[in-house]
Amino acid sequence: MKISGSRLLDLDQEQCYRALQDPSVLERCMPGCRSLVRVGEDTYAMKMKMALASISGLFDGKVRIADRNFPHSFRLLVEGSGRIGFLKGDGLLQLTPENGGTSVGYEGEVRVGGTISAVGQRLMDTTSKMMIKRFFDKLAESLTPPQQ
Amino acid sequence: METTVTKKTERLIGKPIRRREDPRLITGTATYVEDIELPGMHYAAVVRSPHPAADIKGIDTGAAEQHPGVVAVYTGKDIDHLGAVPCGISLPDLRIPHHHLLAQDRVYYVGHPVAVVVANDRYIAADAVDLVEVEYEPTDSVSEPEEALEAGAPAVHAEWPDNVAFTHHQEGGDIEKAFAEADVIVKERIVSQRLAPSAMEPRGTVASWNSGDESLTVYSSTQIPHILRTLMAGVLGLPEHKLRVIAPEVGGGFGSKCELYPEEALTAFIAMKIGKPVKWVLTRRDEFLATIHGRGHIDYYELAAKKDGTMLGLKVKIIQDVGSFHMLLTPAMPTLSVLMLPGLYRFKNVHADVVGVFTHRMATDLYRGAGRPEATHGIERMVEVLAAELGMDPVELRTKNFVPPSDFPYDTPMGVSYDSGNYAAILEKAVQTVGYSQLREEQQEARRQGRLMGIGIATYGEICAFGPSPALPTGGWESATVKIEPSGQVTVMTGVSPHGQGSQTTFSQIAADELGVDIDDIVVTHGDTSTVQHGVGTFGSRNTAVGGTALVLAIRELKEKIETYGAMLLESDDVSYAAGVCTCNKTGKTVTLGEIAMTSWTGPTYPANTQPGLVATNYWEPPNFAFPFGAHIVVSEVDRDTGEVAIQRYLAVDDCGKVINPLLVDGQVHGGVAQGLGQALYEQVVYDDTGQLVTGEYMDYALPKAAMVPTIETDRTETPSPVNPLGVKGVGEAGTIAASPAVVNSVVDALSHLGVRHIDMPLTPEKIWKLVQQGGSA
Amino acid sequence: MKTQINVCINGLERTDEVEPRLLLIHYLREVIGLKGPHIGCETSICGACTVALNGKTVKSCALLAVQADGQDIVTVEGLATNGQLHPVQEAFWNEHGLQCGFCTPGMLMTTRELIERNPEPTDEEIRHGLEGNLCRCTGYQHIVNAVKSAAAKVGG
Amino acid sequence: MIPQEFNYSRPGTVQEAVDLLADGEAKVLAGGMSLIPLMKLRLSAPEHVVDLGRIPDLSRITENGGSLHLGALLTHHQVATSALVQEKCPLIAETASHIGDAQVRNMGTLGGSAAHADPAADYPAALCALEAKVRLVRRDSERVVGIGDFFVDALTTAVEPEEIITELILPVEEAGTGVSYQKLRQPASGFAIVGVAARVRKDGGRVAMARVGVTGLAASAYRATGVEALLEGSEGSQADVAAAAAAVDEGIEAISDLHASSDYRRHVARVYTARAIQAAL
Repeated sequence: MKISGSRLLDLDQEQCYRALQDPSVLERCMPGCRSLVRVGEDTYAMKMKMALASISGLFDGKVRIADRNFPHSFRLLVEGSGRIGFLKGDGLLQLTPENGGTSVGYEGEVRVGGTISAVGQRLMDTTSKMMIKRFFDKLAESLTPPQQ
Repeated sequence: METTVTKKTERLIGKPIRRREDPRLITGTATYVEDIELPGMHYAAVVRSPHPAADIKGIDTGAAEQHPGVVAVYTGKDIDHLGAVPCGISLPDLRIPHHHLLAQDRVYYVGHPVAVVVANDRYIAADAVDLVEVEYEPTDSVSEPEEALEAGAPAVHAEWPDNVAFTHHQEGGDIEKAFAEADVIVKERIVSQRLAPSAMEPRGTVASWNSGDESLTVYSSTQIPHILRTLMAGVLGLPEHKLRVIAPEVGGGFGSKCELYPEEALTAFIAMKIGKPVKWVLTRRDEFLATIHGRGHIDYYELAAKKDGTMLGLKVKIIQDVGSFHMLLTPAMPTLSVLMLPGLYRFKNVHADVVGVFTHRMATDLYRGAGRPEATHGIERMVEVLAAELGMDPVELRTKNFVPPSDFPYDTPMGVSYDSGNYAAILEKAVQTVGYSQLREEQQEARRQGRLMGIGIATYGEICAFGPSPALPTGGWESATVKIEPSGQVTVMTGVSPHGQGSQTTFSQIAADELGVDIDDIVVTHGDTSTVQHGVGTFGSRNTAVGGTALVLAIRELKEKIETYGAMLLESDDVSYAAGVCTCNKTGKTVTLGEIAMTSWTGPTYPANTQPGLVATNYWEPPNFAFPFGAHIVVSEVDRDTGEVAIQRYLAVDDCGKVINPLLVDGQVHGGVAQGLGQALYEQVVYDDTGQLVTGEYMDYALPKAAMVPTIETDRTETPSPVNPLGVKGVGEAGTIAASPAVVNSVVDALSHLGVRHIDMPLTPEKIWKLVQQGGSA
Repeated sequence: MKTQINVCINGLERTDEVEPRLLLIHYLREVIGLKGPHIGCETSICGACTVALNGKTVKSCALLAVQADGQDIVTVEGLATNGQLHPVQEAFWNEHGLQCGFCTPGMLMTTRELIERNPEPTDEEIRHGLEGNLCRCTGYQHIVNAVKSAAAKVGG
Repeated sequence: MIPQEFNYSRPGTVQEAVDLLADGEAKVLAGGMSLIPLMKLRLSAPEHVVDLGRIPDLSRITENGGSLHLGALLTHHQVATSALVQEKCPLIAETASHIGDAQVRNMGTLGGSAAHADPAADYPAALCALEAKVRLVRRDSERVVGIGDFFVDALTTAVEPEEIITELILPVEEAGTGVSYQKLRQPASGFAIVGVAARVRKDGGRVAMARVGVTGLAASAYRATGVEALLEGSEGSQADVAAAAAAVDEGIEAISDLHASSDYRRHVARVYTARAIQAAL
């Protein structure tokens, strides 16, 4: 399944680039991420609990950052597998300055297999969009100091 | 002497009597595989691959094995000494990959069995499946057959990088000449999508090992108990006479239970290993993943004709999506299509090329119609395309090209011989019944109002009543044993293995008439290899035509013996048997069948050169297939705004030869039509572009519900088959074969004035809406 | 942790200790031994498992046995009384409303409720009323005929 | 297909129920029509299930000050067939009769369906058109949430883990209001590919009130306020309806799945919106 979109963040391009690759930021913002541990150059082991109301599942996986082109673009590869199936995401993130902030464009592909794919097909499109939205919401929230 | 046989005069053949199977089925007392409970029963559950293609790097069964209640976990290495899942077809270039019961170092489709867990409770077995850790390294996969044929596509089996599973070529006449002489050539790419057979009872097996006499009893939801026994004995390396296979009540099959599945043999293997009875029943999700799919054709048609509509030649290229492994009859599906490519038409020149293609999907194999629906869909669509091209009425075009009644038996260019028929007459009957010319007027009026009304016609000819034996790897005969018990009651054992067809009823009707006894004095049994003589089974619309004939011939043989005994008891050399009574033609003295039967078993004396007992077995080998035919007409209306299709009328006029029980024949037609209509409008097995099965439950695979099927009107003509003494042909698959082109033709007809010539199935509202949009209609 | 349940099944009182996760269909089939209700899917689409719970049809594979505690259950085995087939059973038999029979127990239970709620259903009402029961064999035509015939018999 | 093990509680009162939920770890079971299939597929594996099925207070239907209060545990069948509901709030009764099938309607509940918030469920369209309010109760407090704040996203609502829905509060329909729920069914599941609920009242030849709720098109059900605004004040002619219906997908990110693309869904939403409004007028 192809995924694409963009999101405007209230940070300059370089800050944004660093934040998106900061494991502690990713750990906080990736929906369901329970832990992210560095296991190698640009590679992190991840434990996550995907939870969507009644639907939930534990996944063990990996996050990898590749094709760095500071501060313009990089590739984020996520994969996880658990009892209810597996998921694999491969996306190119492109950062461009816009209106004093940064527009983060993403384009990539998500592959899902196992039970979630066989019985949850009709929810896949909606839920992947929702997960991405949650990620950016969390990111925006965690990067913007609360207004007084 | 007391007798239980009453004199019977009423003939039952041709009567709509209600089924003898039903009392157990309507009271919940029938026994399906899942209902079998044996002391000490254990439960097996299968771990399946979530990947379409991956190397197995390791399997950790430790946690599962230690789970309380789990007795064993088996993986590929535990069964690599066992035989492969068999393919029974031979073709010159057939490539058969070794199909292990469990994956070895690679998986080849989503759902591929990787391990099996065994526990003393089904809930624990389900838990333990989740505890088996399999490490996969996914590799590239290919799921569309045409992509698999492209250079550089991932190889499903490394040894055959072109992904070609087999090729087949067949031709008759002179195709080049036909195309050279043609005024018009129409071409179309026609897809028959993958379908899930979807018997309501999921597959299942119970196996029980007796270590004392080293014998195995296997209950399986199968259409072919005897063949299953031979195959399973081979896979397990067990002497065949130590294996008893029982097909208990079977909840539908439609071809999908005409296999040896890996799980069936695994269940048996486990029962032998652990020395306890083992039950394994598929879930519906597993059923979608790991029961064979039907169809899976991409066909390229070219039809050559004269301006006046005379059809000259037909060229077809068939691409069959095989899946990753062959099952029992997989390669025969497209070759069966080839036999019926000409339909009911007098083509002299036909040319067919088949390529079977490996893909990373579950195997395809026989599903109701098996190869014939694809062929019929193709030719009946092409006739419509030609009619549109020539501006001819499709009824007229068909009638012009039908094989005429005077030409039977008719040898087709595909090398088969149509047994009997009157094709023009059945289409005429359908056209009259439905009021065709008036419907065309209504259609004109509808179009004036901006409504999209369509009239779809499909005629079909079907090859069924399988054998004869050269056509089948199993033998194409069928068997029957008839035994008159000492009390005069009749036991019939048939080698067919019905699972919803109602053969206990039709065979009782046949036996009652042939023997002249009351139907209540007849019991028909089947499906147990230790009590029933060897048999072939139920598929290819063969029960009545082949099994019923074996029954008739066994009874006829028995009647001679009855008369021999009658002659002895009546002390006459001139007796005749009829209606349950043997009569001396000189004195008029009589003796009943009951008295004869008792004497035959208990003596004290027997006729000279005659063995005790009234029992006869017949194995009947048919000399030819039978060829039922028919004409179905559908009236539909398309919602211009949304593309939804409403079927307003469905008329099925079929000729299945002599009818034994019209109630059951109608039932077969209705059920068949619903399945063909399901293919036309709703059903499709979908693998996404990463090889994942995304129609994995009834939430996404649309099996027709009552409100999605129209009222089905039926009518008949009756042209006896000369192939068998009953004159019957077969009706199990007819409806399915006719329905998909009839429905699609009606919808294409509704849109024809917008320039639409063909739509691939299923006709989803979205697909149709898009066509309406593109048609630029006002 | 097992839970005690008390149920009345086809007129007989039962008390059993069950795991909370035990599905009602497995309770009926494996604890009680009533094999009439069948399992055809797991997403409550097919309806082969249909039984009546306090007089209302439910899909027993989408219910926990503990949910049935204190309630009255009727399965296909409880339809006939004193050896006399229920009119719905009789109608399915007469009209050839079944072939392989696997969906039939559920069909019968749904039909019984359908004609109780609507004694004179039209074809369309019947087809909509049977939406929760899949049949792969009959094409539904004879089932519709059977429901009509049963309705006429019960009503008349 | 078998659920994982869990602990089970069956409270007899709302208070007992919310006490059990106070730690936020338990999952509420109402009719189970959504939850149990998910548990069988092991897509849901709660450790503690709190079954609300025996709380009599949750199955009441009361009329109070121009509102109809429907207990969360009312089954779809009860909602569809209650004479009071049919008279006072016919849209919810009509919608209930379109849900699932007879057996599912006998067991599935209003509150359960609302809480599950399936993007293709039928009720949410009607609840949006009715501007329903949802009463949420937790151990020490309760709140009433408007439907606009209730449906948050696909399968996501404002209900917190420690809360239960006790009732839905719907307006008693004013005389002269016409209602209709129209859906294009997904043939396999019976869910809506798109479903549209409409309430329309005319006064003096003009549309005085129009409410339109849509399900299936977006990640969660919504009120098509653009349609409403165009319709209100118009004469409600066929052209008015068509023009208004065309606004149904404005600003909406349409779902795409196996059964329908987002383009087709948008188109069908416009067609069915017009049909629902026409039927209601």
